Amino acid sequence: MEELRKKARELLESQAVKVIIGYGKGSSDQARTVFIRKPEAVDKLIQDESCVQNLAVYLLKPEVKALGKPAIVAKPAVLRTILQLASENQIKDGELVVLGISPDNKLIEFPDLKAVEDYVSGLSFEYSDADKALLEKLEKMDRAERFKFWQEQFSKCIKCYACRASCPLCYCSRCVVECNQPQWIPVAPHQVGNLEWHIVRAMHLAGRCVNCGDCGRACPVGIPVHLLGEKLAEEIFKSFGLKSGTKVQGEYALGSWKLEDKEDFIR
Amino acid sequence: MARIGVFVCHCGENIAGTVDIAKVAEEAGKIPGVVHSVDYKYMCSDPGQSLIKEAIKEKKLTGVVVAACSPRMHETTFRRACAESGLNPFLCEMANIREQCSWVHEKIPETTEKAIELVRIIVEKVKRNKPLYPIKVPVTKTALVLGGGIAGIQASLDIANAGHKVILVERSPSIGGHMLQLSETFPTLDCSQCILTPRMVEVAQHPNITLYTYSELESLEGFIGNFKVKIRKKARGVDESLCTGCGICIQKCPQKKIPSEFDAGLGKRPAIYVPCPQAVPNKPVIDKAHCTYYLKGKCKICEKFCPRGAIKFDQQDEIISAEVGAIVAATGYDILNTDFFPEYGYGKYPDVITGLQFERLASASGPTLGAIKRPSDGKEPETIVFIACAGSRDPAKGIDYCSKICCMYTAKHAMLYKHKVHHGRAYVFYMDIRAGGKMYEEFVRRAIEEDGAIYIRGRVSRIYEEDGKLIVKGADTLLGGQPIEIKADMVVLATAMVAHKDAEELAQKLKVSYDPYHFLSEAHPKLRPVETNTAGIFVAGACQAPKDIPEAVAQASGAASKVCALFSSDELSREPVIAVVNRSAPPVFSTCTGCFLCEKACPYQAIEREEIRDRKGNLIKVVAKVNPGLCQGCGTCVSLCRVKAIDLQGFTNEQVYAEVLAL
Amino acid sequence: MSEFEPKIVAFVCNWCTYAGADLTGTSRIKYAPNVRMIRLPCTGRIDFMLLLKAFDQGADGIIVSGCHPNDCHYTAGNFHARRRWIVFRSLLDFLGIDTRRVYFAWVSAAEGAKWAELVNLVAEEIQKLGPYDEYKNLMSRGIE
Amino acid sequence: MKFGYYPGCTLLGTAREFEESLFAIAKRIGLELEAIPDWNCCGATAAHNLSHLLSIALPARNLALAEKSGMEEILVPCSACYSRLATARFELLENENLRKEVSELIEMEYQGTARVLNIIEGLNKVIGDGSGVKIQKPFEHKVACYYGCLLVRPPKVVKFDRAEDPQSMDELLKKIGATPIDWAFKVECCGAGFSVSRTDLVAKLSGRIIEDATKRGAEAIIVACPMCHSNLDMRRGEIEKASGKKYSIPVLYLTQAIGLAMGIDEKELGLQRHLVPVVFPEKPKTGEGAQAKEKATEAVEE
Amino acid sequence: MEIERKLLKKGSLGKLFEKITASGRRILAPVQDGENIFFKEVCSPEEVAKDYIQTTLSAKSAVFPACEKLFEYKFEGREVKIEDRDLNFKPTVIFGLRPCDARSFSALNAVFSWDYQDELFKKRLERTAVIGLSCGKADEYCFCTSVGGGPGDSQGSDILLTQIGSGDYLAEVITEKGKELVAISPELFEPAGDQDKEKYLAKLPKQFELKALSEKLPGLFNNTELWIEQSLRCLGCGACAFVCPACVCFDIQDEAKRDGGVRLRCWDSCGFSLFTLHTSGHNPREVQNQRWRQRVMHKFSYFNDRLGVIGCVGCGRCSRICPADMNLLEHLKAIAEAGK
Repeated sequence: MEELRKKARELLESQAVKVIIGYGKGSSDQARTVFIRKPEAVDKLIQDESCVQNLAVYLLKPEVKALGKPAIVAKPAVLRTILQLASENQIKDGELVVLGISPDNKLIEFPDLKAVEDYVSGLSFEYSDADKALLEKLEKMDRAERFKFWQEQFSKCIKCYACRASCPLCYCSRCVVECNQPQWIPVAPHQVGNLEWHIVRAMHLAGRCVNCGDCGRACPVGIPVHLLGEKLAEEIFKSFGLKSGTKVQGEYALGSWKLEDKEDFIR
Repeated sequence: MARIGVFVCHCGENIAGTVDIAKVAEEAGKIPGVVHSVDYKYMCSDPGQSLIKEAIKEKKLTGVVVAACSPRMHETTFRRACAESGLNPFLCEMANIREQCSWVHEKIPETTEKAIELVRIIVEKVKRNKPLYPIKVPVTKTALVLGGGIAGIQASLDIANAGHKVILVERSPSIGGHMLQLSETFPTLDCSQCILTPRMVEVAQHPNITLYTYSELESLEGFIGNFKVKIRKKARGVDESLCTGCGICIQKCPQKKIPSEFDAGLGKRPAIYVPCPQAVPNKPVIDKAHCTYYLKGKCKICEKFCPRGAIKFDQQDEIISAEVGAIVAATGYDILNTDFFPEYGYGKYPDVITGLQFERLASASGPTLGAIKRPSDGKEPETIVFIACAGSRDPAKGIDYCSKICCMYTAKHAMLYKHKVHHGRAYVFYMDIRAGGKMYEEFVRRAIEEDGAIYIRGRVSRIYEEDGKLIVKGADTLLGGQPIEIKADMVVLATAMVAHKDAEELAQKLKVSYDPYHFLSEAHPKLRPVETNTAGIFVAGACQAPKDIPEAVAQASGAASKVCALFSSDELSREPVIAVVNRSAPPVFSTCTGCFLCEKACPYQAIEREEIRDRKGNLIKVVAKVNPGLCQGCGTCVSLCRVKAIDLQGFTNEQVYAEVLAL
Repeated sequence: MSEFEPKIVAFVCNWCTYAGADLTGTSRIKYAPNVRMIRLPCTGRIDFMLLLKAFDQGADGIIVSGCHPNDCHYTAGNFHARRRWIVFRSLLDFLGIDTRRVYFAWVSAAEGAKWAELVNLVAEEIQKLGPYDEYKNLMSRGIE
Repeated sequence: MKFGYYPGCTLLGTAREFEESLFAIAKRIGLELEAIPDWNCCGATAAHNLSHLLSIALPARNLALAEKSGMEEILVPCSACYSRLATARFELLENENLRKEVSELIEMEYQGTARVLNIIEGLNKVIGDGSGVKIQKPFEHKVACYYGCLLVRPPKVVKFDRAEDPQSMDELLKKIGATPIDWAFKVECCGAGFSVSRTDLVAKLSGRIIEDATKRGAEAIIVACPMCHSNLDMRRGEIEKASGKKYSIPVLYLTQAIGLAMGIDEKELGLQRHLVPVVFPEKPKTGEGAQAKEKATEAVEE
Repeated sequence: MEIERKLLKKGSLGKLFEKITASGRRILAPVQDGENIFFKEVCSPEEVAKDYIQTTLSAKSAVFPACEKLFEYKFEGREVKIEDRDLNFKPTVIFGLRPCDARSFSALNAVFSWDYQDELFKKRLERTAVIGLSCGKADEYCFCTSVGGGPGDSQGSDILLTQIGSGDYLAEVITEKGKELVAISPELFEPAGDQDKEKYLAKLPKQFELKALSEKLPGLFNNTELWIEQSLRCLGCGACAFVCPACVCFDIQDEAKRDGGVRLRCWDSCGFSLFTLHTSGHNPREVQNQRWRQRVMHKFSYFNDRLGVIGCVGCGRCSRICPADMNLLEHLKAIAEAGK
C-alpha cells in the first residue's frame, strides 16, 4: 500500500499523470473509487481485499477522460480489461499508466501494454468457489429446471442496467437496447424483455468479457448475471482456445473462425 | 404512409393449381399499407408487366410485391418493369409462392395460408425498402502487372493489345523470368528462348506498356478501379537514357568471378552486367554487393570506358507513383533451397545440381554452350541420375504438395542428355509419374522407350562421393524394395517449386490471402480461379500454385480478360446491396464505437477507419467506414455490430425485423 | 385447429439454401407446409436476435441454414455463423431454452431433396415436442 | 548444472564404459545426474513392433516419474532409449486421447514439462561453449563422428541439428582438439539389432562404415550409441572376416574421447573394456593435416 | 381521526392474515430471497421475513408497477380497436412496511394527482391499505429522521405496529382504512396498556438540517465543481431510482405485434443519459454530473417548491445498493454543512 502511495505521489508530482484512479475508504466496510488529483491526497489510497470494483470502467467515461492522463490501480482482472479494451481500439499505449496490483497486493509497474500482456500470460484466472459451485449445480439440472431457475432470477430484473453501467466493456455510445428502429429488445422490464436483454448482453460480451464479476456484484436484486459471462468464456476457450483480455492485439472469438470449428450440431 | 401494390400470379396452373389465388389477392388487400391487390394469369408476360406499370402510375404506388415464382427467376424482370414506370427498382420485391409454396405442397388450405403469409412477410419488408442506386465506381484504365515472367508478359500484352495502358514491374534487371533460363520446353522440345524473346521485345516496344525492370512494388492503397501504387525503381548505377547497351563496361569490369544468377550459379559474371544476351532491356546494372568501387571506393573502370558517360555511381532509388484500376500478380516461384538435402550432399558435391542448373547446362546460351559437362571437372558425365520429387510430396521433411512440372522436365532432361551423350546412361528415380496433359504421357514414354532412360520407381536414400564417383544409394520398390547402388558422374535433383521468398510480404501489401505455402489464394478454387478475394486484383502463373508454361499462359490470358472486362466501361456499377455505417449530426456523428471488431471479420477488407475531427482538426473519434468498392454485401459485419451502427442495404435490420414480426 | 400445427421459421442464405429450396420446388418434391422462409444474403447476416424474435412471434421451431463449409458465396460468412451458433447454442442451453427446437443445417443449392427431408424432419420432431408453451407463456408475464 | 538421468539397461550392461566415462567427466565438469526413481524399461527394441500403446506407455511412465520428481531435463545417453522416450513425448503431446489412455494405464499424468536430452545435447549444454571443461591433453586425432540412426531420426520428432548431415558431435569434438573428417556414413545403418540374428548383415553394413572412415584417414570412430559401438567394436572380427581386411581403428564413446582430453585415467573411462584396443597411430605428419585443412577451406569457398 | 392504541398478540398474526385473505384482499409482505428481501404475496406470517432493516425494493410497485399496461390495441382489417384496461384492482394489504416507505406514498400521490389525475395510480392507492411496522434498529444508511420521518412515524400507515418486549405488537390504528382492517376481526385487537412505544424504537439522530439543505440548493445549481466532485464515480445506472420508494419518473413504450399491441408504462431513471436525449441528438444533460445534480435538486428542491413535499424518505436504499457507493446521505450532509 505504501509503495502504491509513494508511486502515486511521484506520478502526480512529476505531472506524469493528472489523476490516479484507485480505491479509497467507502461506506461501512466497502472500498470505493477515488480520483486522486493532488500529491497530498495520495494517502486516501487504500489497497486490500475490500478493493473489488473493476476500475477500468472509468477509463472511458467522458468526465474522467476530461481530467487528463490517468494512472489506474489495476488488479489482475483490471489488467485483462485493459488488454481487451486495447484490442478493441479503445485505449492505446501511453494514454494511461497502469499500476498493477499482484494477487498478493504487490505493486507492479508496466513500461507498456505489451508488458501487461506478458505479465497476464503468467497469471491463472479461477472463478470463485461459489460461482463454480453454482455453475456446476446449474449444469447438473435438467433443461426445464434451468429454465425455471433463470426465469425466477430474471423476474426480479428491473432493467436498471447496473450490470451494463458497471461493465467496463459496455462502453457503447448507444447500447443496442436503445436502438429503436427496430426495437430489438423490449425496453419494458417484463419477462421477455428481461430475458432478451440478458441474452443479448451475454452474446455481446461473449469473447470479450474478462469475468471480473462486477455485473453480478452491481445487480441490486442479486441476479447472478456474471455466470453467463463465465459460462461463455468457458465454452469459447473449450471450442476455440481463445481467452479474452490476454493480448494487446487479441483475436475476437466471434470475429474469426477456423476450418475445424466443431459442427456436430449442424446437419 | 406506404402505398403498396400486390400482384399475384397464377403462373397458369403452376400456382393456381394448388393455391387459391383469389383469396391470396383478397387477403393481401387487407394488409395495412396495401392499396392495390390484383391477380393475373402470367405476371411476367407483357400484359402482366403493364398491369404493374399502370398501377404504379395510377395508384401512386411506393412499393410493389409480386407474388409469383422465385426472385432468382424473375426479380430482375419485375424490377426493370418498375423502373420503366419510374419506381425505384429496389422498391420491388417478390414473394416466392411457386418454388417454395405451390410446387412443394398439396392442394390444401394450409398451402393458401402459407402463400398469404409469404406475401404478408414481403409486404412488411417492402414497406421499409428504401430507393437504392447502383454504386458507381470510376475506373482508372491502367493495369499494373507484377512480374515479367511468361505469365506477366502474356497478361501485359493481352491487356495492352486490348488498348489499355499497362505498367509492368519486374524485380530483376531483365524480364523473361525462369522461362528465359530454360533450354527446351516439353512436350515439343522447342527452344524456350526462341519462343519467348520475341514476346519480350514486343513488350519493350509496345506503346501501351511502361516497363520498369529492377523495380519492386513499394506500397498499395485504394480499391478496385482506384488503386494508388508506389513503385521503387532501384538504382542501376547506369543512366538508361544514355546507355546504348554497347557492353564495353561489361568487358572491362575487373571483377569477373561473381556466380551468375541467370546461369544458376554455374557461370560467372562481372559486377556490372546484363543477366543474359537477350535481356530486355539490354542495359546493364551494377551489382553493388560486389562492385569494387562500392566496396573499396576506387576502380570506376567502367565509368572510364563508357563512351556515353552513362555510369552513375551516385544514382539513387526512385519512387514512382501511379494510379491503376486493376492489378495482376504474376510474381512467379522459387525453387526449394537444395541445401535442404544434406543426404544428397548438395553444396558439398559440385556435381549434384538442380533441374534449373541442368537447364542452363543444356541450354545453347548456357555456360557450356549446351554441352553437358560436370561442374567439378568439365568432364562429360557417363552416368547421370535424375531424382524426381526432391522435396515435393515429402510431408516428413519437405513440402506436402506435388510440384507438378518435375515429372515432365525430368523426362525432358533425360532425353536432352541422351540426345547429347548418346552412349551415356540416364537413370530416373521417381515416386509416380504424373504426366497429365496434352502429349505429356506420350512424351514420357518417348524418354523411356525411344531414348532409353532407365526409370526406377523408388527413392534415393543417400549420395556420397567415392573415388570421384557419386554413389547413389536407393531402392527399387517394383523389385520388392531391392537396394540399388549407382556409381554416377552427375546427379540432378528435381527440386520442389516453392512460392517466391517475398510472396508473403507481397500478399500482405496487396491485402490478398495466401495459403500455408505462401502461394496467393484465388477467390474460389473452381469458379473464380484468376480472381483474388480482393476485388480488382488477379493472379496469374506460378505465384498461385506450381504450373507449367501453357497453364501459366492460359491463366495470364484469363486474368487479362478479367481486367479488360473491368476496363470495358468508365464506371463500374455494382449492386447497392452493401453495408453502410450510419452517420448523424454532432455530437453523435455515428453510433459506431470504433471497436473495429468488424474490421477483422470482413472477408473483403472493406472496413476502413475514418477519423472524425472538429473544426480545429482535433480528433473526436475514429469510426468505421465501408468501402463501397470492396464490400460484397454478405452482412457478416452487420450481425457482428453490437450497436447496430452498420446496416446492410436491401436487407436492413428494420426490413428483416419487420419480416419476422409479420410471421 | 384441433390438432397442433407447429409454426416453423427458417432463416436461410440466398445462395445455397434458398436456391436449394427452389430446386425442391422445380423437382416438385413435397414437404410440410408450415415452414416460413426468410431470405438473407448469407448465414453471416443472420443475427442471433432474429431467432429470439421468431420465438416471440410464437415459433415452435426454427431452422437456420446456409452453404456448406468452403462453399460460402462470400468465402467465410458461414464460418463466422458457425462460431456464432456454437456460442449462442451453449448460452441458450445454459438458460434452459429448448435447443432441440433450433435446427442448423448446411443445404447446398443442389440439395433440393435434403431441404425437403429437413423440413419434414423438423415438422415431425416439433410435432412430437408439442407447442413451445414454456416460452409463449413468458409473453404475458411481468406486465401488471 | 543438474539433469535427471535415465540409464537404461545397456549402460548397466554391455555399455558399462559409456556410463563410467559419462560419470567420470560429469563429476569433473560439475554436472549432477539424478537417476529417475524406480525407472523401467524404455521398450526398445521390441515393444513398438508388438503394441503401439505399450511402446508409448513404458517410456511415458519414466517421463511421468521424472516429472513427478520435478525433473525438467532428463539425460538419456543410450540413443535407443532416447529415441523411445523422445517419440513417446512427441506422440503424447500431439495426441490428447492417447495421453488420456496412457495416463490411465500408468496411473500418472504426464504434462510434458519434463524434456529428454540425448548425450550430445546434454554435453553441449554444459561444455558447449568450451567453458567448464579443462583440456589436459588435447585429443588431437582425425575422428569420424558416427551418429547412427536413432539419434537423428525421425527429424520431426528429434529435431536434430541438421537432419541427414548432423554437425553437433563434430562441433563438440573440435572443442577437445580433434579434427572431425568429412565422410559419408555419419548416419548410415550399422545393422543394429541384427547383431545376433544376422551377424553377416551387420558385418557387411558396419564394415562399410569402418572402411569409409579409415579410407578417409580417421584415427578413431566416435560414437554416441551403445548399439553402434558393439557392432563396430565387438563385431570387428566378423567384419574383418567378411571384408578380408584388417582394421585397427578404435571405436570410442564421445564421453571417453572427452575424458581422455581431460586427462582422465583410461581405466576410469573403461577403455580396457573395448575389444579393439584404443591405440592411435603416430601423430599424423603435419603435412597431411595441413592439406586436409586446405581441402576443407576450398570446399567452403566453392 | 383520533389514533386508537391496541395490542396485537404475536400469536394472533396468523389469524389476522387468514381473515384478511378471506376478506378477498391479497397480502404483500417482505419475503426473504437469498440475500435480498422482496415484497411478495403471502398468506401466513411464517412466510414473512424476520428481523430485517430494510427490504431490497420498496412497496412502490403495489401502486406504481415497474411495468404496467395502459391499454391494448388490435387491428381488425384496416381498423384499429383500442381496449382500455379495467381498473378493478384486487384490494391489497401491505404488511410490515417501514414508516419511511409508508411516507413515500404521499410523495408519489403528490405527483400522480398534481395537474393530471392518474386513474391507475389513484385506483391502486385507494385499494391499498398499509400495516406499517416501526423500526427496532437502523443502519448507517438510514436517515429518515433527517427528512422529517422517524422509526415510529405513523404517517402513511393505516395501522402501525411496534413490536414490544413480549414480542407482541402495539397496534396504532390511524385511519379509517385501518379501522376497516380491525373490523375484519376485532377480537384480535385487545386494548393496549400504556406502552412506552419510544423505548422499542431505533435511535437515529438527525444527520443534517433539511432546512439548511433546501435553502442552500438553489444557489448551487451552477457549482459544477461540486457536482462533478460528487458524481465522478457515479456509473449512471438507474438502480438508485428504481429502488427509491419516492421516484416517479416513467417511460411510455408501445409494443407492436402483427395484429395488435400494448402501450406500457415503465419505470425510468434520470440517471440514464437517454432520459433527456432529444431526437435531434442534443442532450440537455449530457454528462453524469448534470444528471446527479438533477437527482438531488429534483428531490430536495424542485419537488418541494412545486408540491410541498420532498422526494426522499431517508430509507437509504439508493446508497445501500449503489455499485459505485454513491452515498446520498454523505453528499447531502456535505451540502448542508458547506460553509458552516
